[in-house]
Amino acid sequence: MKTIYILPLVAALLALAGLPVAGAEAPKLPVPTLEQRVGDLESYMNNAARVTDGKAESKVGGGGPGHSAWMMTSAALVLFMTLPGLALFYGGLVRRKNILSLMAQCLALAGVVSLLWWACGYSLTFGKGNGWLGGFQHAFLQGVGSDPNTDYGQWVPHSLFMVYQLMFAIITPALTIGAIAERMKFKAIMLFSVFWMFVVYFPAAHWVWGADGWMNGLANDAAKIKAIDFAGGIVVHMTSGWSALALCIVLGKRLGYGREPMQPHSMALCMVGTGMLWAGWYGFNAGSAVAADGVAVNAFVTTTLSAAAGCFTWPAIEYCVRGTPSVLGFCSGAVAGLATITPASGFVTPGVAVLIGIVAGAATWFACNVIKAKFKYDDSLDTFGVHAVGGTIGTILAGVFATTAANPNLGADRIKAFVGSTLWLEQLKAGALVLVWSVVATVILAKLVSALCDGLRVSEEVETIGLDLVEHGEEGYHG
Amino acid sequence: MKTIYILPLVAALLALAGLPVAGAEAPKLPVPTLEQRVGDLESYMNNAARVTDGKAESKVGGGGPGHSAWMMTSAALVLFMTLPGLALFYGGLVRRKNILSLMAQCLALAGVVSLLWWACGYSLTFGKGNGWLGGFQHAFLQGVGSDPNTDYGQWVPHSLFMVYQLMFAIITPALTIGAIAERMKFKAIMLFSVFWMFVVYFPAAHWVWGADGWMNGLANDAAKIKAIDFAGGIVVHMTSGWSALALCIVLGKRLGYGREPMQPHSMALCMVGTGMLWAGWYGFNAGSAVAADGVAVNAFVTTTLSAAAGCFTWPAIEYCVRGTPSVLGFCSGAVAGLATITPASGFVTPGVAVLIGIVAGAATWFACNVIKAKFKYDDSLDTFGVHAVGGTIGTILAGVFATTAANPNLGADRIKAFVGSTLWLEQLKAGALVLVWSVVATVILAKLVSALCDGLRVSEEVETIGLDLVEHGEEGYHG
Amino acid sequence: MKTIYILPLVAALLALAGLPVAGAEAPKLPVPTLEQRVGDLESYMNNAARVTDGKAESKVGGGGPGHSAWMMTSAALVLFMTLPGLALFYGGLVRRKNILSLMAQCLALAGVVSLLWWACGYSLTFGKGNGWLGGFQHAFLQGVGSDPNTDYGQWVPHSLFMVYQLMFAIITPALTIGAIAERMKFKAIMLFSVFWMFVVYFPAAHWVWGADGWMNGLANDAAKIKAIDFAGGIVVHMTSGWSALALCIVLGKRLGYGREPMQPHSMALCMVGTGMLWAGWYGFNAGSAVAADGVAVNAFVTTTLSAAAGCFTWPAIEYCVRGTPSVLGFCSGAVAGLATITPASGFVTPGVAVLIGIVAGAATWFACNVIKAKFKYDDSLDTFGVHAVGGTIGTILAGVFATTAANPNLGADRIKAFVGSTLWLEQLKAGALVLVWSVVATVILAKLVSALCDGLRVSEEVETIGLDLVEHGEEGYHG
Amino acid sequence: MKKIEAIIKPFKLEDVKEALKDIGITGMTVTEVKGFGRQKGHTEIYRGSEYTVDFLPKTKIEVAVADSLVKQAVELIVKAARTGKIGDGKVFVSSLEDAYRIRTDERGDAAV
Amino acid sequence: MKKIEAIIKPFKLEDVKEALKDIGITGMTVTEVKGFGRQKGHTEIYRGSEYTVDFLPKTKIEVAVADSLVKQAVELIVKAARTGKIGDGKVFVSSLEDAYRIRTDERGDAAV
Amino acid sequence: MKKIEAIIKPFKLEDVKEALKDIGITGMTVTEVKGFGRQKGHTEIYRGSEYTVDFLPKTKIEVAVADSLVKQAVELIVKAARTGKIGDGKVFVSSLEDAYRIRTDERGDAAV
Ligand SMILES: Nc1ncnc2c1ncn2[C@@H]1O[C@H](COP(=O)(O)OP(=O)(O)O)[C@@H](O)[C@H]1O
Ligand SMILES: Nc1ncnc2c1ncn2[C@@H]1O[C@H](COP(=O)(O)OP(=O)(O)O)[C@@H](O)[C@H]1O
Ligand SMILES: Nc1ncnc2c1ncn2[C@@H]1O[C@H](COP(=O)(O)OP(=O)(O)O)[C@@H](O)[C@H]1O
Repeated sequence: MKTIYILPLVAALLALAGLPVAGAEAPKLPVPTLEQRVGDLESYMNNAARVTDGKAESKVGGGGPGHSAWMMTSAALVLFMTLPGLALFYGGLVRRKNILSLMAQCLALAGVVSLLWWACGYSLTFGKGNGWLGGFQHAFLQGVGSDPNTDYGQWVPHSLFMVYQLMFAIITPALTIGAIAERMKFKAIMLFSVFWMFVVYFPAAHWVWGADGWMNGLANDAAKIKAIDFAGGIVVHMTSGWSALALCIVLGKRLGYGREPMQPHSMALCMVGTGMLWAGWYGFNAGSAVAADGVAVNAFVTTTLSAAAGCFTWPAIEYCVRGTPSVLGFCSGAVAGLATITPASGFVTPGVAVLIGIVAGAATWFACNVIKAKFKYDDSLDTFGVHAVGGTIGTILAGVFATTAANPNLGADRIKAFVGSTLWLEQLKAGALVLVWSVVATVILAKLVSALCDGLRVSEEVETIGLDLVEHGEEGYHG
Repeated sequence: MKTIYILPLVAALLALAGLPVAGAEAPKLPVPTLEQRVGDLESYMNNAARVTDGKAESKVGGGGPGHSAWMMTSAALVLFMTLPGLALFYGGLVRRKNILSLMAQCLALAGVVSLLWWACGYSLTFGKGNGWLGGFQHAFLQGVGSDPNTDYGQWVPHSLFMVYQLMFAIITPALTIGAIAERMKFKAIMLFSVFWMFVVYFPAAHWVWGADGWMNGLANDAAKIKAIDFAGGIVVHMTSGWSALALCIVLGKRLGYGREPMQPHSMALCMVGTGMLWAGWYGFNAGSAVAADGVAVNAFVTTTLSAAAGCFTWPAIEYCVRGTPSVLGFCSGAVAGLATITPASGFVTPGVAVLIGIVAGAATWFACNVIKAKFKYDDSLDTFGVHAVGGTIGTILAGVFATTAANPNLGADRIKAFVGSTLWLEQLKAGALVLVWSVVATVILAKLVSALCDGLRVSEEVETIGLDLVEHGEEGYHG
Repeated sequence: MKTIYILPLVAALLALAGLPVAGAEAPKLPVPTLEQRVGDLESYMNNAARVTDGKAESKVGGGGPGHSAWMMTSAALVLFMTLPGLALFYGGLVRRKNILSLMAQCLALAGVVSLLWWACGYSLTFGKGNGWLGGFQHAFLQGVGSDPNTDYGQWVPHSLFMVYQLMFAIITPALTIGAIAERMKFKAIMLFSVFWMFVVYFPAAHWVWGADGWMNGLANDAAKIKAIDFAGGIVVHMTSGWSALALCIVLGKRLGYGREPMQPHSMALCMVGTGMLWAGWYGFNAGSAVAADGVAVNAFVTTTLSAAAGCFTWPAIEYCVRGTPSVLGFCSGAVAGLATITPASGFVTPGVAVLIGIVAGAATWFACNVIKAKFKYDDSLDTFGVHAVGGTIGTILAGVFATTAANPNLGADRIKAFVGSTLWLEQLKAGALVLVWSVVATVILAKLVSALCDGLRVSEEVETIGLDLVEHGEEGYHG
Repeated sequence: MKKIEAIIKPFKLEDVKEALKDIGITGMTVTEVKGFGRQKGHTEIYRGSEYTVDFLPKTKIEVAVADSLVKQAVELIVKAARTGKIGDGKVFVSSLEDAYRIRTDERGDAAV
Repeated sequence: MKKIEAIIKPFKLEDVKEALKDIGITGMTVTEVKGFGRQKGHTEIYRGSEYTVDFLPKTKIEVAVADSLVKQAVELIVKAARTGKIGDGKVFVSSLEDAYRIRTDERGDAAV
Repeated sequence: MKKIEAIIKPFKLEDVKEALKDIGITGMTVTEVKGFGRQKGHTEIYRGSEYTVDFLPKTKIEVAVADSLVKQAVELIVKAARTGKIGDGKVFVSSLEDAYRIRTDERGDAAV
């Protein structure tokens, strides 16, 4: 089993052998006219296709500096959301004896998912294949260089788009671990996550975002379901959130759940994580425009307003119900507002964002306080309650409120008939399918991993002592 | 009372009804010449007005990618300053039992101020009205879209400018809470802050920064007082800092102040917050150029040097006076350097920034160590000592040292006669007026809020137990 | 002695006197043609030299917004790496009683190095002089304005390049303090660091990066050694890391080292610091392109992959050797991957980055676990084990794997013959020389400082009580 | 009056508290302590430095009880705290000369 | 020699310390403890999960005093620590067989 | 059976533990405490507010030993914990009426 650690090394060596092969020389295009050259520059400003495309050799190579600047910033922000943002947000909420286990899981996912992404994950997700899965043409990042892949961004280097998307691939499985915190074996989590990337994330992301994805209503003329998902309501929050629910039910409750106190060991750190998530989310949502253009800016604004509205609503409900607005309430509401606006952020107007934020705060409060209490599953850190519920609602509301006023791309022929009409139904279809797929896959994978790892859960003794000490040989704090 | 929570929902719905109405079609302009098109592109590079303005239809719509990239980054950085930067900086300085109260206040302000800003705050501040207050034309962000508002930025979408300024509106009242930490009711703080935004922040920001503000020496030909304030010495630090002083005196000292130990419960977290503030301040100051141009870069440099000089000076004084430079000294000095350079950052040269940083470190050290001890007010976390003192000094020094060498905009006819001459007097006038306004308004609002909330302070028992447990039902740390 | 605090004040005043003197008026160039104007704009897009250079007056002044946006972001990120990133990474690893000492040292270095940089450090490093050291032409930032210094960046203001490089000058000595943590006098550290900047950093950085540096293979035709160092493998990690080894040996082990437990007092905070370092490193590496161009993006990608591979490898080895992958293992591996890719990040392809990350994780694991145990030096926080080992390996591997496919600048006449051939030998020469220089200088300076400060170490009693309380009069945590 | 001191495994605290409540003992004082005994500690390795952590987290309960209750109380504590595994802890009994309730000046058995 | 143990409200520590100083008792050892008694704890709710925190933070003071000082010391402690509200705490007195000052080998009353 | 309570300087814990091990005492309970005594505390100043911290971190060791071992144990502790500087701490001895091992129901000397 331990020999698996040799694999990436071999893969790296193989990849080295396969250094960028110069493709068959393309036919030489004519020199551009001054008019065309100015046109190219204007296209950069407008984040539009080059006017020289197919007509002349563009004098400006690679991406455009302003867009690249924003996208590098965004990629760094999304990485920051996981490390240390989410690690703190989750780590603060568990008991003192388990903080490091959450941190280890976030770090390990960053390491492993990056290597998967490099080897074939990116290719399977964003490479062209069929509606269901991409191909292997970009395995080991072959052909992913500094020229834009115009399927995904007119003025951003292909490799920048790739690495930006990697950050999404890292955070998605990391969200899931919140539901199964404090009791699952590290080894089992890692194995499960690797399988899950192949079975759930790569396919689902391809369906919704792949240039030829069968649910990609925004960019694929041939899409069967005309769904839209700006920054990952379906792809990120629904996949992770619904899988989290399934997994935490399969796994069972924590020892002593409902009987022993399991308060957050450090609400202060949790709040720090929340602030990082909020700030990082600008990279997540506004970055999903793959440009520093008006759509990005609008997403920035809607993200802010929805987060604020969520951050207001959840504690407001607490204030009404029990008299004290809590910091966990503020944090949960903000994250709910952020998760819920995610699929809609680049498609709706600011006023709608406020509405979505309010709905988000109320609905996730209800999920975490009422539904969870009623059905008695142990979603430790409310990945389901916040991300699945928020992502699902956001996905549908994106369908209801999307407007070309917010995003001109919705005016494309392939989708415009749906906008303002039955788009929500497409959203519902896409969401439901991904939901079912995620849940079923999770249950099957959990059984498989359980067989491979001799059970998914740590022993009672380990759970009592804490995962940090036994699984990682360390303690979060000393002295 | 609790029905107030319905209001934002209603407002959101109203705002939805008022979706962007296409304005009366403007008369069609001619197609631009190649010369004009290149001119527009060059204007983007130079952050200048479009050459097509009024002459032809520009081929480049919305903002410019480089400037937008920087401004989105800046907005995210300024949000990050509050969440979690300031929350940590302040939270680390209070006693363990009160850390969450500071965090809750920061989060709540982010939520509430965002909603106010969206509803009418932005419009009242930056909309055109009269010298004293803006109008309602941008209520619910009507007309705040992706086209630049050239009053405030040539190449940045109006909505981006709006959301950037929102981050300032959030952090300003959040600064104030440092002075009244550990003893004021959460409800009273929120109510006070909402009133304060309308009575102090929106007006004062309009006076100094509004296109038609009566103190806006930089941009308004008709300004009565020719004041300049690059990034908020008057608007942010003086309003919050002087209000903080007034409020903490009205409120009275903490129980046991001067008798019981009230050390920072976590200087480590405070230092983390300081680092975040420093990094975020680049968005605050360099972002205030509303472009990624030379003025922004100069502000970036002056900010760094002033912070460094402050960070050197305060502990150097400590070293001379008591032998040990403390981490709180480094942190305080750095923040003092940052606050003090704020109004001057885009107007002065790097050498002056060093001088300002040194003065900042020394003056705020004196305020926090000598003045506070002498007058015995309980400015818990030295909002007055650092921000009011720093902001006031910076405002005046900006008047003394501003130079067109650092900022060509100072060469405009309306202001150039003052620069290098009596500008400091204008600064003094503007500062004094805002100071008086802030203090008087604060005292009146405090009385009003006290009446509404049955007193401003929590009971002695609550103060003894800690605000976290009683006001928020949580504890900062467990186990 | 205390009078030294007067110096910066005087210097500032002097600098004020020397406000930018308008240089001798350059001969007026002709107005550019439309073709040239478009050419300039295209050069901006391509990060190339202006076509108007020497031929016509460019219509676009200063830097270019997209590049400036990215470089300001990068500078902020690198500052963030030190404050609070490194302060947390290191602070979490020491014992509770010493956390503040690490924080104070990071803050003090930020303050002091900035002032040095402003006064003459920048000039000595990047000013033109001879191969060994720059001149004083940019002392007090004279002539460092918003026009690009095309030696270092075509489209980034000179002052932005200067402040970006300042952030490197701050973090380098801050890395060193990890090795001597928990026992060296604050005063001695500061004195040593100031000397070290003059004797090691300014010269070494000039050799490798200065336009006329004698080891600057990339940009200096006359370079004796044709070395390349993208973001500081030699300049940052080798200088600091090897100096750290020398200094910790001179200093001796901590009291009770190897006998008393000295666990990290907060692995949680250490992990937070790691996340900040990782995110900030994008500014460090991708920013070193001094543009938001394809080279920057490639560096972004290689940085990510190497970090991920390191973050995978170190704990994988732990898993094989002792059964439990630790959070410190993940963190160490990630930082090792980041440090090792640094010199190579802008020169190699993504596949190579994975390989480098794996080698980095394995080699630094070996250094920290086996070599340190064997030779029994007390490199408290493994500055040598991670940074020197990583930086050295990265420097050599950069020589082995650098390719024009990743960086077209390697195609320049002065270097292209070496690329893919004996470049690694040049790297070895440069690395070895800097290594020896750093070690020798450190030993001499340590003796000197020891004489000046009456010994380098705090007394046994102070070491027992903790540096925080005695050297800074504070404690990291209370209550 | 006697003082019962019990060193137990931390996660048994709730059980012990409940057990004592059943016989009307509703006052106690609890301290987080570290115990050293037959139960082996664990080893932590940080970058090659190995630390044996001999001391394990334990919880100390102190209860002052009237003489009549001592036997019963000790039995209940032992029962509630037992897991049967090494490291379960100890109970010590010593005598108290006097007790006072600060609030009321009550003294002796009335004070506990 | 006797040992006085007092469980008090944390914010009363300064007062008690000052009171004891007045009669020349300048040595004591203080521990952070958690108390359970008549004083009710509080409830914390985290996303719907309700936790009753029965244990309240208290401070335990231990002072070894010569027999002659016991009465006075107890009285002073009781007075200084009293707020009159529930939860003020207890004072326990027990006997010490011997005491040593580590630094000097002094023994008995001289050592405390 | 006796209970030995020693208040020592924290960094002496390892030494004391080792010393006791040598005479076969392998059980003890350790608490972090704060001590007040002749040893002076320190002053912390935060932005002009000066706090005198009188209480210094100390470690309390509690060991229950059979009567026969008391003398030797105390001597060893005193020796191991001594630095000769002020603040070295105290050792107190008191009598225990009974002891129980929770795991096994053992009682008395057998239990410690
Ligand atoms: N002689 C002693 N004096 C004080 N405390 C003791 C003594 N022996 C054991 N303890 C406490 O009891 C705990 C459990 O003891 P241990 O020997 O590990 O297991 P067991 O109780 O099963 O014999 C120890 O961790 C320590 O706190
Ligand atoms: N029987 C007891 N044994 C040990 N400690 C006790 C006992 N009863 C009370 N205490 C301690 O005294 C504190 C105060 O007791 P409580 O019953 O709340 O109020 P009061 O002191 O006013 O009666 C408790 O929190 C607990 O720490
Ligand atoms: N009367 C006392 N009762 C309980 N603990 C005491 C007493 N006197 C001293 N101590 C403890 O012993 C420690 C050391 O005492 P101190 O007077 O500082 O020095 P020394 O032990 O050298 O006389 C104190 O910090 C305190 O914890």
